[in-house]
Amino acid sequence: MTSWLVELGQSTAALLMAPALVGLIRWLKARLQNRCGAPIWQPYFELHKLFAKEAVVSTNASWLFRAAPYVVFTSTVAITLVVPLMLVPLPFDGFADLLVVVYLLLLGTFFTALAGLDPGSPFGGMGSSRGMTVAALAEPTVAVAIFALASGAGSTNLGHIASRLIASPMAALTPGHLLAFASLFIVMLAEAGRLPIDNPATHLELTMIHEAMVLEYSGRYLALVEWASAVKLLIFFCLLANLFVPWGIATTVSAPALVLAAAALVIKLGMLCVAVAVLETRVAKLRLFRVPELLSVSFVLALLAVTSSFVLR
Amino acid sequence: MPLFLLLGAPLLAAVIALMRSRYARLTGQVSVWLSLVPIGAAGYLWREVNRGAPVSAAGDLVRADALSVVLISCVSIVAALAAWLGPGWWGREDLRDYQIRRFVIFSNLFTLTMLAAVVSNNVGLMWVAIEATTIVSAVLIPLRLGKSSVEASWKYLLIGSVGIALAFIGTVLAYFDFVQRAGATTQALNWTVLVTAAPHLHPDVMRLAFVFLLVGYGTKAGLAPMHTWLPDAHSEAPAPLSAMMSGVLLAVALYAIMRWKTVVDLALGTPFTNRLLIGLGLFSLVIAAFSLVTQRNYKRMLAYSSIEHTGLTCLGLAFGPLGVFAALLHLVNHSLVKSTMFLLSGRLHERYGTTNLAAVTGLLRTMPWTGALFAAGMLAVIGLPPFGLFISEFALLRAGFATGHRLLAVVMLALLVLVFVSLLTHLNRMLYGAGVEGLRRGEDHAGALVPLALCLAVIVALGLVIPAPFWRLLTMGAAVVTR
Amino acid sequence: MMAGGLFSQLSVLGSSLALVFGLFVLWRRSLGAYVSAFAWQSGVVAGVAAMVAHFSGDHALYLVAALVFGIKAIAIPRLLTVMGRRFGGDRESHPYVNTEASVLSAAVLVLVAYSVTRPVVALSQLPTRGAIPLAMGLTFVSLFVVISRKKALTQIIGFLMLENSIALLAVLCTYGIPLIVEIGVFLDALMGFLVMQVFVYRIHETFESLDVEQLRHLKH
Amino acid sequence: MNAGGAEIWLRILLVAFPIGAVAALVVRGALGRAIVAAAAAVGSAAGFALAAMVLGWGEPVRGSFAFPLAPLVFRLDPLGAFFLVVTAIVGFAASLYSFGYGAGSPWRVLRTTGVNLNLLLLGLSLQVMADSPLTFLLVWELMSLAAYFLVLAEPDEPGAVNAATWYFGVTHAGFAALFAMFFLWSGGALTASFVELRAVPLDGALRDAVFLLALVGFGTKAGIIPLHIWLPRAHPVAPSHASALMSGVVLKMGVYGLVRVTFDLLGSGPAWWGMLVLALGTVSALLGVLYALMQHDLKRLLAYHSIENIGIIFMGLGAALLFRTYDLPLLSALALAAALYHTLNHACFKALLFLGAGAVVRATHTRNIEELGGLIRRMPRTAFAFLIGSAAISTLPPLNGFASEWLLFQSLLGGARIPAQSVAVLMPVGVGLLALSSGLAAACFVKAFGITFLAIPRSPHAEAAEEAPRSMQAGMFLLVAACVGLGLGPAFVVPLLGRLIARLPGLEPAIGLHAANGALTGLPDGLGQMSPPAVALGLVAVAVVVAVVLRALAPPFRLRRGATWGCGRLLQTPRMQYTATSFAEPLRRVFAQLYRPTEDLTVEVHPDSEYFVRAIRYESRVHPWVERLLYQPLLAMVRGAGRRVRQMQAGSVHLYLAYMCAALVVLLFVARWLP
Repeated sequence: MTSWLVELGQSTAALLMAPALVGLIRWLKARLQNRCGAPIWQPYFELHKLFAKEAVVSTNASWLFRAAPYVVFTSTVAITLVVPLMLVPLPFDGFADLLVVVYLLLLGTFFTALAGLDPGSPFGGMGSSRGMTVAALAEPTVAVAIFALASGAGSTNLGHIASRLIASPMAALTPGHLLAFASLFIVMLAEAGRLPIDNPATHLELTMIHEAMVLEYSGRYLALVEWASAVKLLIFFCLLANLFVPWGIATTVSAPALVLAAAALVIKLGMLCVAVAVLETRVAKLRLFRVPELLSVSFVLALLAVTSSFVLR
Repeated sequence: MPLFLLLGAPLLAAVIALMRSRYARLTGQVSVWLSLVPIGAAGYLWREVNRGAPVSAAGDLVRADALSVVLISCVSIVAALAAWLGPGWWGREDLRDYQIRRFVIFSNLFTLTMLAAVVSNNVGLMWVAIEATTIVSAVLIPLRLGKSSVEASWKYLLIGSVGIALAFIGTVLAYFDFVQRAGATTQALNWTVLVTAAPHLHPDVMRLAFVFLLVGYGTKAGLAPMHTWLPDAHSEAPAPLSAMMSGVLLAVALYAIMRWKTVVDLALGTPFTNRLLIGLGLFSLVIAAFSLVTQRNYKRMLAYSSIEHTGLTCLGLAFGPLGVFAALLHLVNHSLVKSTMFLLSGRLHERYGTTNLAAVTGLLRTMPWTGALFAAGMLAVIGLPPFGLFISEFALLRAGFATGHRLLAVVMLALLVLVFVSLLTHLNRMLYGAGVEGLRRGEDHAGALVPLALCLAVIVALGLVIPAPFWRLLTMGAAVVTR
Repeated sequence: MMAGGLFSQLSVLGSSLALVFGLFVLWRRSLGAYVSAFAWQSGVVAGVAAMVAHFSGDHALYLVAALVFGIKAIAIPRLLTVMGRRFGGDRESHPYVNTEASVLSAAVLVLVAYSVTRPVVALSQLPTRGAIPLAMGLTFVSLFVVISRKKALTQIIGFLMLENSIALLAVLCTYGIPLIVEIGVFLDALMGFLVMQVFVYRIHETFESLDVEQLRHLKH
Repeated sequence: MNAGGAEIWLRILLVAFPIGAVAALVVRGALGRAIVAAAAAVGSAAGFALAAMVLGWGEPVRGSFAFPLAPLVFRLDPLGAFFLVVTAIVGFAASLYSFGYGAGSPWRVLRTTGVNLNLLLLGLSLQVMADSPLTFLLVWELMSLAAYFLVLAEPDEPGAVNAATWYFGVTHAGFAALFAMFFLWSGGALTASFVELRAVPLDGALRDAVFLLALVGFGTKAGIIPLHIWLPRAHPVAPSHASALMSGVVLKMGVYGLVRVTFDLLGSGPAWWGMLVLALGTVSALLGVLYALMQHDLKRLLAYHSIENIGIIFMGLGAALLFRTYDLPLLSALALAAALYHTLNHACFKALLFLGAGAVVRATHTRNIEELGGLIRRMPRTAFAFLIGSAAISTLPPLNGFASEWLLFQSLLGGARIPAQSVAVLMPVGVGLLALSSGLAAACFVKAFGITFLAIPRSPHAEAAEEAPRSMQAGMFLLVAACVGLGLGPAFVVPLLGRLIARLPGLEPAIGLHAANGALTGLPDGLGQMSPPAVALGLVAVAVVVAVVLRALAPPFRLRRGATWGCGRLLQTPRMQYTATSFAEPLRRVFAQLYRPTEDLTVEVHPDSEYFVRAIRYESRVHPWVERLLYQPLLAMVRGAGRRVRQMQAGSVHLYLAYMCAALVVLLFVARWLP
């Protein structure tokens, strides 16, 4: 029973924590660029402002345009119910596995892209075209990375994977594991729309992908979309953190363990934020047609991960 | 008695036409009615033979066993069809009376000779009759005198006569062998006598004889590479005649080959004849299949498909008892469908005034019923269910596999696919499309289509069920060949 | 025995004569020569038939001899000469195979005939067996004529020679086939010739020539 | 017939379809359409009932009719019954749809369509019951014939005749392959039933030959690359409910045949069988979707997606064969179950999409999506149905496409258990490409749905569009329900499949394919678990919570309609919108190596200086190179051979006589040394 509470609690926490993640990355980037930067809480202010504003919807747009933000937000939030944050195994583990997570994310992208096409603006079309391209090209990497994890842990359920690793912590350092981590990291950059694939900060017409898709959104719709993307980022971070280095995650429902787990989670997320921030300050955005090369690299990494796990078995 | 009715009716019709130089139409109608007599006779003979006893007359000179009856039925039915759609019944504006008269005379003589060939027990007389078919039909080909029809008939006459002469050499050699064994008798050339003596005949001479016979009768049957006259003659002849030639003349020639195959097999076992038949049959199949790929003339297309089916039948004869049965079934189906197709092509020619494939478009619009029947017939020719040819080709190939000719059967299947595709392409090109400018639409004297539709209905019926008596007849016929 | 020896020698002589008349066609050009060669050949065949009738005592063969002589040696040559007078103009000037090659290939064909008829000769006990290959040779030679000569009339003559050779073969192998068949064969031969003659006229009136070479519009 | 209950349904089925066919010939007008549709619907329903009984009670239904050569033998076992269900569902929807669809089309078209629709349904239903080679081949050919005439229903459509010819030609080639297969196998015997074939001992080479012939024969019917050439031609030109049947069900007969032969009758084989099928499947899946991306013709696009999904199904079959070779029966059963499940699912959503496309084409008289747009407002119900179909084919949870692909993923993940490492490493590649094709499918359907239904109409056709009549909507929404139901109910379907797979020789452990309390498990011994109902429930719950929370906490919602912003553009015209071509452009560039597009760029410059460009013309075409490399040379070869053979008939009578004599001499000498 308490585990159910923990489950709901942690996903609520995730939901509330997500904007801070974005804020943290922005702040770190600013510091790295010798700007003082906006406070970490800035995204919350933005969300609050957007919720208060009235939404302007194109006369061309249909019901789908207005439904899409809810679909995206809902699917993303639903995922947080099965992602291991602080506690494994979760009671919901049996209901959805890693594949479900991936395809729920695809569901979000699918509707975002449709919404991008709906108002009939060329930028929206451009955005959805590019967005779907990137999403499609990211799929195989994800799948193979899952293959690597699953063949290691004997299951595609996140809880099992994590608890297997906890059982034998050193398995986290096998080459297959590390390669899979690298590939999934690249995919994270692509899916969450970070540099060098996409620049969340830009509104330069010809370079934007995700921003172009949601260009026509305003008010509450925009708020939901932004929030959802923040949650998406968090989900990827959690996956990277807790599937590959699940150290410190609680296996029993006890206050000290949970506190420890929370602390561990915060530390890991912080490290990932730093990594992303550093990366984003170091690298420039890739040309769109260089992106497939990067993704193919990640695909190869994932394949290597699997094969090495075969060889080593 | 039925045998004499069989031979008498066409003779009578010819004689009447010969006597009455005027009222050509009338004589034509008379010959139509008379053409029903042989069908009746065939039915009677069928009943007799199914009782188990061959019918013979004139001192065993004419004799009808199961095999003959199969051919008799085909010949008489196709002859009736041809007479019905011939120039006699539906007056043709474009034909003069003397032409109609000539047609009536010689088409009946043609029927007579073919019937005589299949009922004569004496292989010498059989040869005489088959030689005569060449002559009478060659006269009829240039009914409308034209460069190409004269050319076609000259080629047909020359090649046919030379070929059949070779068959006579074969006959003489066989007779010589027989005489060496049993001394000269007038009965010697009687098939029944030959068969009884066959096991003692001298193998080497029989080999020689069979080669001559195969080349000779194969020429008439349109086996490659002696087939060359066939596309010309069949495409240039008036439709009813080409129907008879393609429908039954080939069958009659094959009948002669079957008769001799029996004798030779008794003398030196089946493998020899089978190998020769497979060789020629496969070669015919190949030639026909590839000639059909880029064919530009729909009557020649039908002619080549006849060559293809002759080849198939030939291969069937080499596939043991199963194969012979299938071959006979295929022979019957092919006679019906191919004669129908040629008669329909005659209607096409009347309307479009050309035999050029490219010039015929929108057939279904121009002549709905003719077009529909043509399409159905063509689907039957390429061996689709529910038509009879599906069953017979199925049985043929199956016999091929059963007798261990695996590779051969696979090759046959491939060639049949090739034929299927080419014929289907040509057919679709004819059926659909806008149609020709300024061409009259609708059917004229659609009544003529009734018997053709009936014919196709029979083929469909044969594709769904083979009646017991027919089955029995075919089995007995096959037994005659593979005794 | 003497008679047998004479019989066989005569038969060989007769058939070789027939063969020679066949070869005759290969190196002459004019129609008249062809006709006379054919007439002589038919005469020889009739003679051989009569001789066989005499030696074997099979009197039906006298009738056959008479038929051959009457129809092939007299009637048909008449008709041919009539046509010859009409179309005599065009000679067999350019055959497919020139004379030398023709004669050589004829020789080869005779050899082929020898090898082909080996089993027959081996089986036969008749005194006429030595002549059988010659008759077969004549068959091949006349086939060669039909193939290699361009004029319709020449082809007809080749065909008639083919029939002669077959008649000869029948007589030599088996002392004649049953009479009824024989008669039927003759009827066919006659009808065939008549029809061919009709076609010669037609060809001439549609193509203004007897050159069969022109008859090649029907292709593929 | 045994089994009283089922017999009645079989009788109804055997009577209803012919009635429909005859009615189509004789009755005109709305009444005629009604009778035809009703007959087809009743027949399909009867088929469904029959199949349900057989599936439920596992006992096969038998029957036989007299026929030339050998009696026709019919026997419906659970495997066949499963495919009969596929036929029945799509057939029922299509027949409902056909009533409204036929309104307004000319009598000739109606007649052909009505007759052949019923005959096709009859053929499909009998195909899965055929129990002897003769029966199987006969029904096979009749089925092809009906489909052929459906393709030819509107012969004046450009390309229709050509497509029909291609279709029938290739199909007949496949028929020949099957013929050879069966009789090589039985040694020419007319086996009385398939079971006898199982007993026939085959040596290695012959078994391989049989397998390859089966693969070719059934592959042509299923339309796997490179035997697919007829499919994108034939499916678009047929009337849409016919296309739905052909894409949804007729292709599946190839799958059925392959399962029947390789799993039921032929028995386990070497590893390369499975690898070959897996490879073919993967190639078909990837190339299929890639070519689909390049299409502007809505129905052609769907046709290419059929190739993709058939490829996915074949991947399942191939994996199953591999696992069976390596004696992993449970995994093999799982892969087979995935393939069969995807067969059913693809039938549902592909039929749905074709029906939707048909509604669009009927309303706008064009199949070119570049001329469409904004239909979601004019035909909202059709749009919704099409959206569901698109989501399903894009494997989005919780719809049916996802359920079956999840199973397939699970079975492929199990590939790690294959002992031979060289084979095992192929599995992740397969997984990756499967994921890629599903991702590309999603992209493709964003394009298809977005360009067709969203934004502003791009042509007057699209502006004038009207919603489809009720009967057509009924057909579509039936399939929508099927898509959702099958998406939520794998826990019900998979044990069923497990039971029928367990009847196949060597796959008895399949009975272990259970589904614990609504959750779908990859395997009894782990390897992942998920529960579509739970996922759906979770989504709904979250949505409710979100809605409640927003209502409670967020400030009141205000909405204003305005012109599209588009970074501050003032005027918006349809021509400014993204087109399907431009949508697919990035992927076309990424996969240029695979497409090998033909491009030509002509720049017209000012005479004075090439820096002043007057006009730029750029043209690029994507032509499937499989055709260029395989079929064009083949055709050229055959034509050349034909021409060479025709040289024989040169016209000279002397030549002809020479042939004869040559034949004579040759045969004379052959006869010498022939035994």
